[in-house]
Amino acid sequence: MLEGLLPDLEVVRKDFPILTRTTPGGGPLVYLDSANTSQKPQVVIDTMVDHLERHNANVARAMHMLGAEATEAFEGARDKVAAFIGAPERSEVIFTKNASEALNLVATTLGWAGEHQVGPGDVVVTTEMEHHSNIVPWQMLCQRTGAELRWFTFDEDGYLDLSQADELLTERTKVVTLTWVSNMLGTINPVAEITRRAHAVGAIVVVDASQAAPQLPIDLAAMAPEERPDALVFTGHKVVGPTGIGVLWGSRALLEALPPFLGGGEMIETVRMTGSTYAGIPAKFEAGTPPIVEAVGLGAAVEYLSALGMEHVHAHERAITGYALEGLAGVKGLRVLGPTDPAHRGGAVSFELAGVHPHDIMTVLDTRGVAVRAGHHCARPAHEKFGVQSSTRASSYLYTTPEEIDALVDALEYTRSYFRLDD
Amino acid sequence: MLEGLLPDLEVVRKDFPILTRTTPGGGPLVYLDSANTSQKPQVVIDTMVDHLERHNANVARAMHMLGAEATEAFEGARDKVAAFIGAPERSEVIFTKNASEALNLVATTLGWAGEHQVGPGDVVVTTEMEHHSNIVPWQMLCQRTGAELRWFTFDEDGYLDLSQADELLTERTKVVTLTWVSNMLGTINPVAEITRRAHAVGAIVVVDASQAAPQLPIDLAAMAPEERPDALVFTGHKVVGPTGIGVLWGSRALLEALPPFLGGGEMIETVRMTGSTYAGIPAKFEAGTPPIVEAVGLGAAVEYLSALGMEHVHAHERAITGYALEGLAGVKGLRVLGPTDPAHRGGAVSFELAGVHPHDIMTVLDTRGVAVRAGHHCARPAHEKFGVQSSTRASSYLYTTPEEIDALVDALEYTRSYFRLDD
Amino acid sequence: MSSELDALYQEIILDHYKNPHHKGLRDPFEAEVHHVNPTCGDEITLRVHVEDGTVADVSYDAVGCSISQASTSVLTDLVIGKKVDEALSVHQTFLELMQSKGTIEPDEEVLEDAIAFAGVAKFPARVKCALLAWMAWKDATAQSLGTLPEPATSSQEA
Amino acid sequence: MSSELDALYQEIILDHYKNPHHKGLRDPFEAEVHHVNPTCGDEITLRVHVEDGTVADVSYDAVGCSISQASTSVLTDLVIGKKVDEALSVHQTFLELMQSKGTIEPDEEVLEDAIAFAGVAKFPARVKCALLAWMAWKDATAQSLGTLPEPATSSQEA
Ligand SMILES: Cc1ncc(COP(=O)(O)O)c(C=O)c1O
Ligand SMILES: Cc1ncc(COP(=O)(O)O)c(C=O)c1O
Repeated sequence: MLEGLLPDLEVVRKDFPILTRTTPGGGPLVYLDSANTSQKPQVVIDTMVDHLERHNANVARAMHMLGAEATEAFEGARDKVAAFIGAPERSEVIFTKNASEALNLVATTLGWAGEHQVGPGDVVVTTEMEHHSNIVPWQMLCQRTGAELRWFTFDEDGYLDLSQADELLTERTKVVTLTWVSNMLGTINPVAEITRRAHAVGAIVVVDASQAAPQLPIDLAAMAPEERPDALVFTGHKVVGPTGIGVLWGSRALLEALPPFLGGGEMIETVRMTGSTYAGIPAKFEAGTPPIVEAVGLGAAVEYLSALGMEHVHAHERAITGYALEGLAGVKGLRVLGPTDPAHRGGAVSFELAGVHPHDIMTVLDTRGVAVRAGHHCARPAHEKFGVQSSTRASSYLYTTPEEIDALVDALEYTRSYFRLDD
Repeated sequence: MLEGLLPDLEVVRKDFPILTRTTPGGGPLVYLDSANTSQKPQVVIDTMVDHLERHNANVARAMHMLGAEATEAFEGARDKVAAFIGAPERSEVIFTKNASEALNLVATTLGWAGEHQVGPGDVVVTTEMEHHSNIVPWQMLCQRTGAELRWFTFDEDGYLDLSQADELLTERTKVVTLTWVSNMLGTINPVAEITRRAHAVGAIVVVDASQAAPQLPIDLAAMAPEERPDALVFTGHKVVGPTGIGVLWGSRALLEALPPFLGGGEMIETVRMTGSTYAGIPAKFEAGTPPIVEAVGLGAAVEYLSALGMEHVHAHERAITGYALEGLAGVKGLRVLGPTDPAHRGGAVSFELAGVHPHDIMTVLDTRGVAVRAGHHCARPAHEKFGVQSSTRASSYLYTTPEEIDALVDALEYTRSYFRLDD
Repeated sequence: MSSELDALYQEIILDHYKNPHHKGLRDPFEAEVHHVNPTCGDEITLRVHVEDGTVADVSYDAVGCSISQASTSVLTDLVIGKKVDEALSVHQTFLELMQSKGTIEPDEEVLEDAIAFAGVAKFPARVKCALLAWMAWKDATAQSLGTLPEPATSSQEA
Repeated sequence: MSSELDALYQEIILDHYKNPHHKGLRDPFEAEVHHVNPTCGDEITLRVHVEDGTVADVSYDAVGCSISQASTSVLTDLVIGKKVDEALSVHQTFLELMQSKGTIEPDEEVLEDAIAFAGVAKFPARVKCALLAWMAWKDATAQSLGTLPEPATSSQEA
């Protein structure tokens, strides 16, 4: 057996009801699109059902029996999420609707009056391997404020070119934002080092942990303060939680300095027609009825991951990814876009297969029950860098088995023969 | 029996699992906090579970079997919501995280460069009976742009003072926003008339239908164009759907004229590091992974309501509210804040009880299993108008029985005796 | 049912509610704060006067429910005249009692009339009511001593 | 399994994919549009030349999968030389076929080679691929006639 796999993998798989689905032809479903969204264990679904069937009420404002139960469940979820990422304070955990909203929250409010307001001549630094959700909000910020967007490029192996740091990180640099783990290349970026260098020039650091939170143990409190980002976001549906919820962790200092984003119920202290005052964090950034049952589900999700142990989940991902990289290397005409060393990457593996368009690969694989993603994976600039429009991406997770990787490789061989690539 | 009640009310109640909950003392739960959040029928919960257990995948971008199923379920939900409000076009239905985000989406983007950009000297008109979520976003817009916020006041019976219309609606007025049904006073406002007058001066009209959508049949396509608002919002959790989802309906003309709100995955056409182009509606306003399972649940919810028939739900609300107003009138020292004619109001009834603070009323009622809300109900300005800090609010819904209203009245009598108000 | 209520609405609480002690805003004072319970709108304006390390006066103007009003009155009884350190330690004891969900047996030696609030700890929704004045007092005291204000007070004008 | 695939990848489709007709951008033209399938990034730039109510030319530059490339080629075969009205009616027929989920039997009289796309209708995720060029052509045609552009093209520069 492959070293590093989760012990009891077959038992773990039983936690995920969808894995028993079959294709129309009756074959097993091989779900290799977990970087897009992860599947949900029964305990997450059951916890949400129990909440809806027995404890549903609005939170904070509802003070009766159900209201108290719902509030406890919701705020309990905040504690669980805070523990999951080692947040220095529970109030620093803000619930958003997804990672994209969390990134927009920071990018938009940085454009408004406040201590950190970005203005003409300021520089915002990102990277060329970001998800669109960590590019477009900053383009919009720069467009609205007259700031300049600059970016780290990456080399042909998929690693950021840190030699640009001196040029990119200057006293004009107000914000540095980057993904911890690339959703297309898989690359794990040196977040601590970049944060330290960005802090040295006085910039705020925003980390997109959408792909890191599902795979890597994160302990913010344990990071050296100068290496700890000022904000970090992730999304519920990629950490075996539901859609409709994301997380913005921000240091108290940053969150208190930013102006509020959305106005409305819950984020206020006092409202008068002539003007309002705002609540402290986290309420300040949670206008309106929050994603209650989603938070409860996310709480169950991160507890599930913690019970497995994020070190073990990470080891599993590394083992499966290593196995996949080996298998893919044997497919003629296949080129992996991104690092080929499993120690420096996450579980999303994008590739090209000479002579077949990714869409067509996806369809052939799908008819064999192998679910992968074809397209630009919301990372068009990274594709452009390789001179391609799109790629095929297989992405594993804690429930992926080596046999599923074998099925992927077989299906790719079948694709080659179906399109007669060797004729 | 009371005229207008839903036929088969006892059968309908069986659809809502939470209604079988009892208090710690073993008594029945009397949930009269539906204006805060509604309870969920089994079919909504089951539909969500089925989606999570069998069809979960990301949408649009995932093109494999599960991706196609999830996309069909998600876009099918958009069709259902469009049908529920009679939207002229399905693409005009945007999914947000709640009503508050929908209102902020419009208010924030109106402050950015575009055809309708609000600027210094412009006037934004709201009312004094709005939910905080329809006040604060406009205060923030005015503060950021230098526009002026003005408002309709209301009289002591809780009706808007339309005599102010000439003064408030001038060629300086860029936006008029109002709630269709007040969540505190219960008042149903003359949306069509105000819209017509606002349109006559060239203003955009934004209607907060958070309390209207659960109670009134809405058919946008059937409204005369000059009386049809330009945007209308509501929230999933008040129409027997889940939390984590809200709806912004906007006319195509308005939505195409507004700049995008959040940037990221799904809302783009092409992304380059140097600049991006955006998708058409609805994608343009749906950055990131949308609330997928929430949309699916909301679709089941509005189908459930449509199967009951919104005219019947409305008749039920009116009957129960009439019965409640009668019952409350018999409680000594009780004053209803808002219209007392059930024909002109929704089912939220706020009141004061001389000599007992709303918190204390709420607690006494809660120990008797009667769940009501105490506080300002996110409508502090409306309370200020009455010279009070807070009130108690009982709010019924389609599952409320006359016996539950009796239990409310009994519990209020008990409160009076517990606090020895007649001593 | 009413025994549950009686545990909450102890006579001591109702007495303080009807006849609050130390009510009103007085001079001199070193710090004044305004706290709100955003859930329900209860408000308090509270002043502290510290002299030679002793809580010389706590004065206030407040609107709210029986629990919040009574707890304000009890607070002033307990802290006025004590050394600031001592008073802060009483504050801590009260806070722990309130957050105990009813699992802590209150110490009458330390808490005096405030032991009547033990029942409140079993009503999670009302704990905020009982704590409103206490949080305001701690905040004002920190300000008067020139130490950092409590996070909860950071509010901004719109 | 492969019969399912064969229904999709008909020989006609693979032929057009390998040897696309009317490829390249040509003059003269009255309208040029650029359409993108944002899901996957497939792109097309398409020009139309209309003369005396007839589709005189359709030229294009496109990147994408076999389905999108083949359907572009088939589209040009079908519409070039037809009266605009007639071509639009073919467009409508093709659109209905694609949205039918496989329930419509295609009419070879009208659709000619395009009947090969009947199998695509059973692959909901690929319908957008088959329609990319068709939507672009309709949009360009509307623009060339001075009628309103299709909603789907409304994009803004960031
Ligand atoms: C009239 C009204 N508007 C807006 C809202 C806000 O809805 P949400 O909290 O779901 O954003 C509510 C309910 O809370 C409401 O009653
Ligand atoms: C690296 C990265 N950032 C951001 C996102 C956006 O997450 P969401 O779509 O949940 O907002 C994703 C996933 O889609 C991602 O992989």
